[in-house]
Amino acid sequence: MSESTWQLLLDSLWPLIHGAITGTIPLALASFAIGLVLALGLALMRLSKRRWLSSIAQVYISIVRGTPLLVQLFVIFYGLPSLGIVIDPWPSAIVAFSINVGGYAAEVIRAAILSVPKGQWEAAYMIGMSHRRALTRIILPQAARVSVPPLSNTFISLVKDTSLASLILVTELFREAQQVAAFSQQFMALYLEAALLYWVICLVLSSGQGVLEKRLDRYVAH
Amino acid sequence: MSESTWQLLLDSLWPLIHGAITGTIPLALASFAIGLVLALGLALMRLSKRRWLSSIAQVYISIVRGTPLLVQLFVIFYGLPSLGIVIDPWPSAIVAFSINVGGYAAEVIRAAILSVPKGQWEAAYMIGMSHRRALTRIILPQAARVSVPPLSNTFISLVKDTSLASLILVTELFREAQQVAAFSQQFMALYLEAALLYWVICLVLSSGQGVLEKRLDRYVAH
Amino acid sequence: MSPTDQKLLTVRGLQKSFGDNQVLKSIDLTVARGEVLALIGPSGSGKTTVLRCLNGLEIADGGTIEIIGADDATHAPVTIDFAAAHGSRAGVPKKTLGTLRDRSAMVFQHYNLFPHKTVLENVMEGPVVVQRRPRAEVETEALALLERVGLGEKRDSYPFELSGGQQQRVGIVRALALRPTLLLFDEPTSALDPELVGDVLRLIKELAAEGWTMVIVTHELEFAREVATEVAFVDGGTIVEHGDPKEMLRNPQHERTRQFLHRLLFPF
Amino acid sequence: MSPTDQKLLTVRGLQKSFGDNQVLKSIDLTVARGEVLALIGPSGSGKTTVLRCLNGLEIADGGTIEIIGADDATHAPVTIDFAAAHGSRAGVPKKTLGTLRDRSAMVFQHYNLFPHKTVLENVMEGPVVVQRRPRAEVETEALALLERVGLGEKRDSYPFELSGGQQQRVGIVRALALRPTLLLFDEPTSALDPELVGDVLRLIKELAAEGWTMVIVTHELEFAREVATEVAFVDGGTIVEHGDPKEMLRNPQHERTRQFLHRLLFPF
Amino acid sequence: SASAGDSGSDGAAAGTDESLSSVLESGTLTIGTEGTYRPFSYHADGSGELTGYDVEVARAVADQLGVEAEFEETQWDAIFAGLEAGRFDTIANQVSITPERVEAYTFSTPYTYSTGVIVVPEDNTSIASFADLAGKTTAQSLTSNWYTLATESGATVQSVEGWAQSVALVEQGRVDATVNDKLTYLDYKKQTGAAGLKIAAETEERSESAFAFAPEGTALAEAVSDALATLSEDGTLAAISDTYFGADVSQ
Ligand SMILES: Nc1ncnc2c1ncn2[C@@H]1O[C@H](COP(=O)(O)OP(=O)(O)OP(=O)(O)O)[C@@H](O)[C@H]1O
Ligand SMILES: Nc1ncnc2c1ncn2[C@@H]1O[C@H](COP(=O)(O)OP(=O)(O)OP(=O)(O)O)[C@@H](O)[C@H]1O
Ligand SMILES: [Mg+2]
Ligand SMILES: [Mg+2]
Repeated sequence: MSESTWQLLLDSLWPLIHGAITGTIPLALASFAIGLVLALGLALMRLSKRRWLSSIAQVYISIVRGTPLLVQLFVIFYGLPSLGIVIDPWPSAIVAFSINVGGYAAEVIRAAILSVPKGQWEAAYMIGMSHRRALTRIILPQAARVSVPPLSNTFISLVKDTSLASLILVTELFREAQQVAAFSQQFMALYLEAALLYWVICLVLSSGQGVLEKRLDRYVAH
Repeated sequence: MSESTWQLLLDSLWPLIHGAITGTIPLALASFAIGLVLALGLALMRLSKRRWLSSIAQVYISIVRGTPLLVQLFVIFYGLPSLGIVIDPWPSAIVAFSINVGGYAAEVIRAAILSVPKGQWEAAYMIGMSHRRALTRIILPQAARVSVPPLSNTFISLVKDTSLASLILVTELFREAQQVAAFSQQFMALYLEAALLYWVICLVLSSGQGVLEKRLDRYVAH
Repeated sequence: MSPTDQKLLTVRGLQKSFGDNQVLKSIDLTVARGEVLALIGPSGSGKTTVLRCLNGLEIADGGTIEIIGADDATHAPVTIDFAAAHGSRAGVPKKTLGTLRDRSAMVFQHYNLFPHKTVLENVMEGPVVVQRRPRAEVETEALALLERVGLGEKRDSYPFELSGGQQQRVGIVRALALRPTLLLFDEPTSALDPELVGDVLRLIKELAAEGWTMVIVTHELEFAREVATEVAFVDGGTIVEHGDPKEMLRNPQHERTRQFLHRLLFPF
Repeated sequence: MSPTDQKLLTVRGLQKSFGDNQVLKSIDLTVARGEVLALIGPSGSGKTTVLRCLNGLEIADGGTIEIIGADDATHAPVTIDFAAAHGSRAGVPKKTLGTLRDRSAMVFQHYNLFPHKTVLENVMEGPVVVQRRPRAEVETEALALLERVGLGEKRDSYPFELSGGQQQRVGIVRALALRPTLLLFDEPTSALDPELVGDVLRLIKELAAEGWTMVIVTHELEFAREVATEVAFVDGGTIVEHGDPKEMLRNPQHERTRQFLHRLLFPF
Repeated sequence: SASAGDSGSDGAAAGTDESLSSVLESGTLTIGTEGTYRPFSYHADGSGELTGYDVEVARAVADQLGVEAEFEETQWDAIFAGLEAGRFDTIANQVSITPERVEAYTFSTPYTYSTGVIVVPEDNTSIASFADLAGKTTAQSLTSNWYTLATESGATVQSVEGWAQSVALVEQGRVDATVNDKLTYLDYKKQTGAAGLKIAAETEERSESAFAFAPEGTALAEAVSDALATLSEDGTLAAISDTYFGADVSQ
């Protein structure tokens, strides 16, 4: 690569990092937090004995997982206004990503709940707990440990997917890269730089996962 | 929706389906097949006792999973030519998606291999098998069953991700939808129609997964 | 036979099916205060299912369970009529089911300790969180119980740090801390290393000597002979034969009982 | 003591550590043709590790294993000197390790049948795929063995369709079909329902009577007394005491052996 | 231009058209633009202020109207969808006036006059006119008027995200040519040297670019046209144009 390209990459580093800090990361964090709450509800619906509740959750999950995120973003941002619902870019992105995370994480949480041995439910009932209390005090804490690795995968996917938010006017890492690319006409170099930053973010997140797992392993190692 | 919109959706149904049949589906199938072979190799490298082999695989997987697929596509299609390697759209797409599937499926296969009880390795060694033979005749067949659900998730993601191939000149479902949308200015309707088609494809694939699981369950149910 | 009202536990005509599989055809049994009933029988005969019905973990399809409280003045007998409930959890009044659970406590074959809680937390969870007794009082009692089974030092350990025998002793303490009227044991030693079996059996024997009322599913015939006040042989969903342990184990009346005992006593 | 060259198996000074944990300090034992050696000892004392070393599943850090073939004319003794191998698999000649594996066959505590293969395929896998013997011949032999253990009808069943006792009998047949010189059993009945233990123990007893040479890790003292020709008590990584079963189980010489036996025989 | 005189008339009093009044009331004119289309709409130094010819013209127009200019950046593919969804009042992104678009949207008077050019590799001799595009492959942005022009000339069109990708494909020899605004090419050449590229042909007709509005946005369109007329007269447009092109493209 030429020297001027190196200079460009260096000059654009701060704008890209700025995009990550003010766009990518808060967007991912907010969507993940909301998505997780949604996912927990959906997972419990899926596990419910009431068929209709379970079916609703199943259809939701199926649609979210069966359609491209890009399309989901467009429907919310460009489609809802035709029904009179106009949402700003940031809320739109958060809604879309939360809905998406909800669908994916719901299956993770459901599987994690199912992976807790049945004997744990029985011991909880035996000491007199209600279903709800058994769930919150006994089952979910154990399911949490099991779901850390798959959920952190979901989170890492989300971080990368936030690049799609550039399509609905949210300024984040990838959008910054596109802007610099358009100005400098060096889009290859800029995209590689963006990729590198995404990679760094994911590496940091993965090591965070390791720490979290170690913390949780204190309680449930064999 | 107005009547003309319905007519448009009807008229565009065939182009979209055509895009799925000639683009989306063969692209997904080819990439998945190649990606799986790659993934198996990477998974075995990851499990190897030779540190350097394991490290190479780990770095590969980390990069693939830590960077947006969009960027990977661009690097292969627009970036490699600056190194004198010019690949046509279709091969480019297949290479990019295979590399991607390789990274994701490698972790799935690795986990599946690790999930086979250690006693199976020992029984295989006991009857005199070599490591390689134990792997192919005893471990992998059992790992296969375990990896069907996560691998079919990988495949479903791939099907949706093929929509990104439209960015490197491959005509598939989403590209067709964009074209019709561009000329009719009916983005919402067309994107929703595309989403519906993706959903249908994913539903069909999921039911295929169920059939496959049932077949494999013949052997390993408890 | 003594009149029913003197019995702590009375089970009449208990039935339970899983799908087409009628596991319990008609189980009748009574246990008086301070008695130890040992249930023996082949694998799959329904022993665990009986215990689970007694602890409200399973809702029977028919029959009745009556259990009286620890102190007759305050704990009136509670009776569940499963025929009326049609085998559905919704059919049993929640309060009645709650009382059944309160009055019985189970020790599981695989301990089923809560892996994310310390030994002390495992023991205190029920009394504090469910029964809402004062934490300080419960802690004193729990520690005393743990001391008694030789695990006072392990109060802050997690279950995975304990041997199987230690885990099972915690399981027993967890059940005792609930102050139940009736203790249920489901093969409490069959998951243990042979050398660790003794610790648990000795503890159960002590509890029996102290007058706890218990129902124990076990394959340890020696233990049943020595500790139980009554043995019942379960097979085909009914109690085929029951009686005094020493008498019955030596001289079973039914052919099926004879066969079963022979297989266990002379395996080769 | 008879000279080494008459023994089928000779183990001298066997050592094995896992990290800092020296599990086997120095194990010496010999087994003559047709003898049955029972290994007893507390949990974690290294009994399984000994068997695994004998089957080449574990590479010892030091000591030697010598095993002679079924027929002295064609099967020369093979000796592995682990000190020379420095505890690494690479240090042991592949062929020597292969011979060790060929001459011994193991029956596992948890059966470890191949779940994706039928009973017959489980038995034939080793002889056909590894030993490359003619399929038809192997099949005839495998079916005869299955008939013999009462499982001829189950030839096309998958393991999950069998009871534990049936699975373990298939495990034994799988080992026999390899035509080993030495049979190794690692607590073959401790994962079984008590009533199913008998079938497996009877089968092992028959094999002993037929003259098979075996090493059996077991907690069934009655069984050891009746079937074994020698008992060895393993503790702390060495063989503390060994001798005639009837003699040693009645009158152990070492305090540790005494304690262990007492715990097993009088648990409460 | 001719429409300038009409704008002050009673046309706006038709009653239902609130496009202008709502802008004046809110005090902001919301403008959709790519932000990645040099030199019309881009970020200074790649990450600084939004700027460019179209952006500055739009700012000047907003000034004239006495409102704040507020920019919404979006992709070209989504830009009309955004307009229709009411996310912005107008588009300032070199929207060429074409018959199809006139049917679907309302336009102001043009503020850019330019030609289209065919850009080919320097050693290409087979393309010398638009007619020569027949049977050739070009790379274009979907929905752009250049896409239409290339198609109508008989070319097979590969659609890409924008100019950068198009020119990369030409340079790599994967397509034969790309058709785009001459101004875009000249800017590219000024910046990178455009080594190995040349213009093979130029359209005879000049294309006209203008602000696009929703169909019912007539009043606002007319007010913007008035503002453009004023800016043209006082030389503001010419000055802006000079900054970006070194020539006046507004006439
Ligand atoms: N939740 C369930 N669903 C379906 N069948 C069940 C269920 N629980 C138990 N069964 C069946 O009921 C029968 C009796 O089971 P149960 O566990 O009570 O036997 P058991 O006497 O305790 O046997 P073991 O000695 O093996 O513990 C078995 O055939 C079992 O398969
Ligand atoms: N692969 C291994 N890695 C580390 N430690 C091991 C491994 N295998 C066994 N050990 C340790 O070696 C010791 C002996 O284990 P081994 O299984 O031989 O005992 P054992 O006598 O068979 O006990 P048990 O009666 O419980 O089966 C134990 O402390 C065990 O934790
Ligand atoms: Mg049971
Ligand atoms: Mg062992």
